[in-house]
Amino acid sequence: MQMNVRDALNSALDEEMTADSKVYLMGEEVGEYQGAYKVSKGLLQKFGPERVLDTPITEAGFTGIGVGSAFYGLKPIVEFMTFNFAMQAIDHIINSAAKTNYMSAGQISVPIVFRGPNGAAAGVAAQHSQCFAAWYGSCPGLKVLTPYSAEDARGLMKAAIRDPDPVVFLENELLYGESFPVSAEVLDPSFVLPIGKAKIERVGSDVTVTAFSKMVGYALKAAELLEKDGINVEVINLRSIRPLDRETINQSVRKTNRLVTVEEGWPQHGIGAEICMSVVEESFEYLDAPVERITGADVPMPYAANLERMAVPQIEDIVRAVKRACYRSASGK
Amino acid sequence: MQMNVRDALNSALDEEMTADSKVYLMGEEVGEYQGAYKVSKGLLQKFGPERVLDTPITEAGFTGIGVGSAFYGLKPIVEFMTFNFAMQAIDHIINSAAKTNYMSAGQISVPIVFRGPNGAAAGVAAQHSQCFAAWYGSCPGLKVLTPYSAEDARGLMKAAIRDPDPVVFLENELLYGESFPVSAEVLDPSFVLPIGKAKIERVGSDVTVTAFSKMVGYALKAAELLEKDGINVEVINLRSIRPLDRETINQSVRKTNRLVTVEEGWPQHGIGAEICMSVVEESFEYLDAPVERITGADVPMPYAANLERMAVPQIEDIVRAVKRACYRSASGK
Amino acid sequence: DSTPFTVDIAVPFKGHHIEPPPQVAETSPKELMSFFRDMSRMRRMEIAADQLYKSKLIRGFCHLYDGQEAVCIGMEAALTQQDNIITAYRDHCTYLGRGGTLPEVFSELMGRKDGCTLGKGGSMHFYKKENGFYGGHGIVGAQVPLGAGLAFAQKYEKVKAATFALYGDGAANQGQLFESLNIAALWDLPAVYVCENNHYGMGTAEWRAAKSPEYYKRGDYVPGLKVDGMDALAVKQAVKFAKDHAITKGPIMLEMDTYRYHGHSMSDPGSTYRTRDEISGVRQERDPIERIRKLILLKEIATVADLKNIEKEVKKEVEDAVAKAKESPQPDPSALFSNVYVKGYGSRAFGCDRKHSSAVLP
Amino acid sequence: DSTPFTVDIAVPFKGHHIEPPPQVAETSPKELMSFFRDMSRMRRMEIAADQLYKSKLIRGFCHLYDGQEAVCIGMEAALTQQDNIITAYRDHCTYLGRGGTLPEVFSELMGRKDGCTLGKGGSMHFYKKENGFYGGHGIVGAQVPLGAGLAFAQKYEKVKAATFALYGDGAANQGQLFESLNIAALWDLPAVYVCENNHYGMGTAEWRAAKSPEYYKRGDYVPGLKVDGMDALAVKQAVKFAKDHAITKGPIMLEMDTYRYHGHSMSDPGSTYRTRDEISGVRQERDPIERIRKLILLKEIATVADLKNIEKEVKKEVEDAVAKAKESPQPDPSALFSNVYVKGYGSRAFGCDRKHSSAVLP
Ligand SMILES: Cc1ncc(C[n+]2csc(CCOP(=O)(O)OP(=O)(O)O)c2C)c(N)n1
Ligand SMILES: Cc1ncc(C[n+]2csc(CCOP(=O)(O)OP(=O)(O)O)c2C)c(N)n1
Ligand SMILES: [Mg+2]
Ligand SMILES: [Mg+2]
Repeated sequence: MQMNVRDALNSALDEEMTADSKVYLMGEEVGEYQGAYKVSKGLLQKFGPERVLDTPITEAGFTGIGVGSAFYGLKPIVEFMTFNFAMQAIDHIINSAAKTNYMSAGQISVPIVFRGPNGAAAGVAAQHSQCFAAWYGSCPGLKVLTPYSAEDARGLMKAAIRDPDPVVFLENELLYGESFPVSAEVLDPSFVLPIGKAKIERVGSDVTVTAFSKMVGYALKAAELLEKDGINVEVINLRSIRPLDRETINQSVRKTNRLVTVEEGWPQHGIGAEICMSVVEESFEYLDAPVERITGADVPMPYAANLERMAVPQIEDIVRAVKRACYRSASGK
Repeated sequence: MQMNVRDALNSALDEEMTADSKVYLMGEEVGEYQGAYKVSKGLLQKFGPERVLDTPITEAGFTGIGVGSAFYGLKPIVEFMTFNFAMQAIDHIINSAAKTNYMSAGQISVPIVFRGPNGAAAGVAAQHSQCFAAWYGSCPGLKVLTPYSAEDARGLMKAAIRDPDPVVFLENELLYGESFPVSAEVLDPSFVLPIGKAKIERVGSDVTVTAFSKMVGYALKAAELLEKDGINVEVINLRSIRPLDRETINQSVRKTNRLVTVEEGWPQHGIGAEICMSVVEESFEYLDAPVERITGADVPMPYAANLERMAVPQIEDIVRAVKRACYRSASGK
Repeated sequence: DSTPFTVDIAVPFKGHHIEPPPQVAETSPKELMSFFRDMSRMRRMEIAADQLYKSKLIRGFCHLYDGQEAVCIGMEAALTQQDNIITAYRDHCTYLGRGGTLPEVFSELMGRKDGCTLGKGGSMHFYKKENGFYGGHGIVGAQVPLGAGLAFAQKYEKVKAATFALYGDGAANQGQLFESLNIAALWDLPAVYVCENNHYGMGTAEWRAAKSPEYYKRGDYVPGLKVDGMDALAVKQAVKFAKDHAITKGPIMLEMDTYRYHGHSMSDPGSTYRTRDEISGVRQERDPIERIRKLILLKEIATVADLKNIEKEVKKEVEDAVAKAKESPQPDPSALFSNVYVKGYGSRAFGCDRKHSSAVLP
Repeated sequence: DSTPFTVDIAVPFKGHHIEPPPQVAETSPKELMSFFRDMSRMRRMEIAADQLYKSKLIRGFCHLYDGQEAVCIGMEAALTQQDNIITAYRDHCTYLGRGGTLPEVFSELMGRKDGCTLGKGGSMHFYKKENGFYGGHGIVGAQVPLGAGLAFAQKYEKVKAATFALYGDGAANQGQLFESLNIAALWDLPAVYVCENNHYGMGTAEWRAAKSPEYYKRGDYVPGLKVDGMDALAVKQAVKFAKDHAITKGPIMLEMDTYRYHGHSMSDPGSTYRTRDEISGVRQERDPIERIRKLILLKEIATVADLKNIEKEVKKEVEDAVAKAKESPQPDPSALFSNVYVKGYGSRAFGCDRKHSSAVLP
């Protein structure tokens, strides 16, 4: 069976709202409009306006309300139309949600999910294209999930809603319509994925490529191309940016001895940098070549199609970096 | 001569406001109260209420006003009482200030300085202790400066105010009262430091330690202790997080072959990770030991003195990490 | 013919903590003819943008202004370019009103080199600083404190002019609006807060987003005025009044009662949350261009045929501009790295694969 | 003796879009005696905190509530612990009012294991969830939407109770307050917005921070009530009224006219932006404890000596609590890594030197 990411998310929301009456959804246009990207389609009709709430365009206000209701014991899902707009509410995500369980020594937990599209879409320019994975991923108290496939979307969303801590759930607009094969197990209402575990999407022996969200697909395509050149790529879908599955990454690199990281966000202080550091910390002696990183270009996102294409990673960038990592011999180090 | 960091900042503000009538200062308590930490002492009296403006406690509002006035051509200095509160205004710092020159293809530049204490103070707990160097440092369009000494504070503040782009200027409350020797050159009104250049605070041959802000002092003290153990440490004061002076760092590591990074912020996606990645990218073959990082603990800041001490880097942490980096032989790699 | 005459304003102004201006506007045959031509050009431009979007020459978001033209035109009639305007993402017509050209608009929309930001900003980010237009902002509400900041700068520089910050009915609930209004009022800034109430924020009707959708009163302690935003002359009269108030007394809020014909942006058909009758009712009874056409005919300033001719002319202008824009090349790849900073100090900006693409920033 | 009787409230309530409640409060000898005892205890506690701070046993920020006790006490008299309270950093007395104990307060202030958050939160972050106290927040304004969220949850769970969100006159200008109020009003949330107007936000007098310092009117379209916040019975009456309003009709705003005797926090002498005369004037004429003392004596509920005795008793209580707290050990080092998450999934949290210190999070 095939399922697209939108339906995967929608079904996960539906099932968890069915299973737990404390779960509710709020955000701009999530109700009557059925979601700006239709992720919440049908939920208002099914669960009613007490549990699917259209909000005004006031992110700080409604995010604070969501967090406050989680203090009380509800399990809100707060949709940001995109994560760019969550910057208006980031103080509540960090200071009110992430830190409260710690500050209160466990007295007040904050079971909340912040979700919405993150990073670049197509042609939406600088203010609508930022990737926030690294920012949120730096904050203790938050969990940060980045689904790629329909399986990821379903399993991680269900895990996020059930999780007792604040979860930042970073979707990707360009993946909503993408379809993936799903097993019966994945479709079962009991299906859930573990938080903090990466998935080896493709087993390989020559080089490890880490990616998350949309870039997993690019990495897999690059791996296919590289196969023809005789390079056998292991692709790791990170799934969880925080906790980061350092173990899976390091194990893979200890096997392949080479690492290329891929992300759409800006490079400085990014996911690639952290993964490189982690491998240097834990597996330095296994590295046969410098770690390579592919990232979004270090510029605000331009609108023009040709510039935009240069500003987001392409399959050819991954191919080139992998080749650099592989053709460099261990002794050349 | 000795000068403390507070006076260094104050004199820099004073001189640049004297030199350029477009420069003005706004923020909470900067005027009549003379600054929450007295950095703006005397400026209201000297420049009057048109150029030193007390604002209500509405960071989003006054930051937006500051940025708008910079669009027009003024040169605002926006003080945040601490950078924790700037999260309420971060959308303006990123979306309105950092991206506008790019989005407008150079039509609208944004000559503004955002300044205030960043990171941990003493005993102020989780909501008042966050380091934002990595977040802001990840954003193209921003420059991010982190002074350590009085010389840094004066030279970088004057550079920031004269700079035509948005500058995030991260001070440290615990350094305000610290005194440093300053030369006549530093005290001259024409003194200015280059943006994007690190300073080698201490020349050494065995290991490179990078640090910024308060941690430079710790690194220097650790270096003294290590000297006794026969380890000759080179200490780099980063000064500028963005642009990051990759050249100086890599040159140093190519000489010492060992690297320890120090920062007060959280580890994941931090400054240390970026520096490690940069050295792996550019100087991999020179590294004789894994890069070590000392960071703030990966937890929200606790209040209790003993826990807080464990949550911020101590000199002994640096000493320990340096020893690990040095006692590990190149062949053990 | 610029002989002035007066026209009664049909819909009464409503004041909040202020005496509304006289219910009459001064105009001239010349002005009315320019209103007609300029609004017709805007209307055509937006329709052309719709078509270009549908043929996939415009990407991403694209928010059209047709229906709301009188706000822009009436405002420009009362202002000079010393006054500043700042608005949200629905900015094509505002740009034109401030002296931008059709080829720049279409080139930008298609991401071409001759666009108003060389293709870098796209639909939502138009600017014309030299004529006092400061964008073109994508984050709902953000332009409002930015506008107050422009007003601050005018006051600081002792320029006797005002800033008009435009925002929608959806944006009207944003906290930063209230924060900046308080400051503007404390500091007597020459800031005019202009709510373009087109009655929907995306798919949300005003009353579902605001407990009090009387936007001209939402400044609370700041005076406000409700204006028929479909009547360019009413807008002109109100804006003149507001500018004067702002310069002499400080901030004031205008609510422009207006309507957008198109959906919110191109992915919104614009018909799920409102009836087709509602839309056609506004078109028939309140259309800002038709109102001016009627007035011109009534006053016998021009004939039906003259006006049809003008419409043909602007149609041609628009077609030519589209054709010209289509010829415009994509921006040079080097533009990827330009304008990140004004001053880059020789630092390096990196492409996606930094070992393959990077640039030194001068 | 809990025989009820009524007392006239001296300072008239002022209503905004609402008819104020009767200018009279019901009380009893027992209640007045408990008011006296509880407020005296709070006063002593804050003075002791001041001393502990000066002897460097308390670090960082420490915001004292003396002067404002009547707000807390009067509020508690009208509420149950099904009602929620949330406030800012000036939270010691609120915690006590919600059933916290003195040793917990002092232990927390000194960062000890027996503190209300085991020493992790410190002065600004007290909580007592089981009694409906949700903190203790350090970011100005943030507690207000959080409070609206608590009210949302009460309504969602069909609990017939209200949430009281307290904020200062400085915080009253925060945009998130207006954003959340609009939502609270749209959704009829049982939220009471309580502005504790102590007339200064740090060193800034109310009128320098707010164009309109009539805080009970700042809800604009939401009703409001101004209350003498130095009179516990006025507060009680107003809170009763507001709770009922909130549960049946939705949000309402209370302005409590009050005063803080201490500086803003310990680094502020509190005397540069206001005169000593102003402070001593309030102490002499409006002190909330003295008001209750007078009433008790007037009604002959107790004698001067009885009251002095109570003051001695609470002084002793406070001293004992301080002594006890001083004995409390520092938290266990393992607390560094606890409570980062409820569920850590076996992930690892790192100390400053990760190769030296880290923990597996269960
Ligand atoms: C802070 C923020 N939240 C959400 C959005 C997404 N968004 C863009 S326009 C819009 C509706 C705005 O409506 P309104 O203010 O009435 O202006 P109009 O589009 O009607 O001109 C929304 C929700 C955004 N751009 N910024
Ligand atoms: C968003 C934010 N900005 C600034 C501060 C620093 N600060 C803490 S308390 C305070 C004054 C608040 O005054 P008010 O709201 O009147 O409350 P009061 O202290 O008088 O009880 C300020 C500016 C903060 N904590 N949060
Ligand atoms: Mg609208
Ligand atoms: Mg106050």
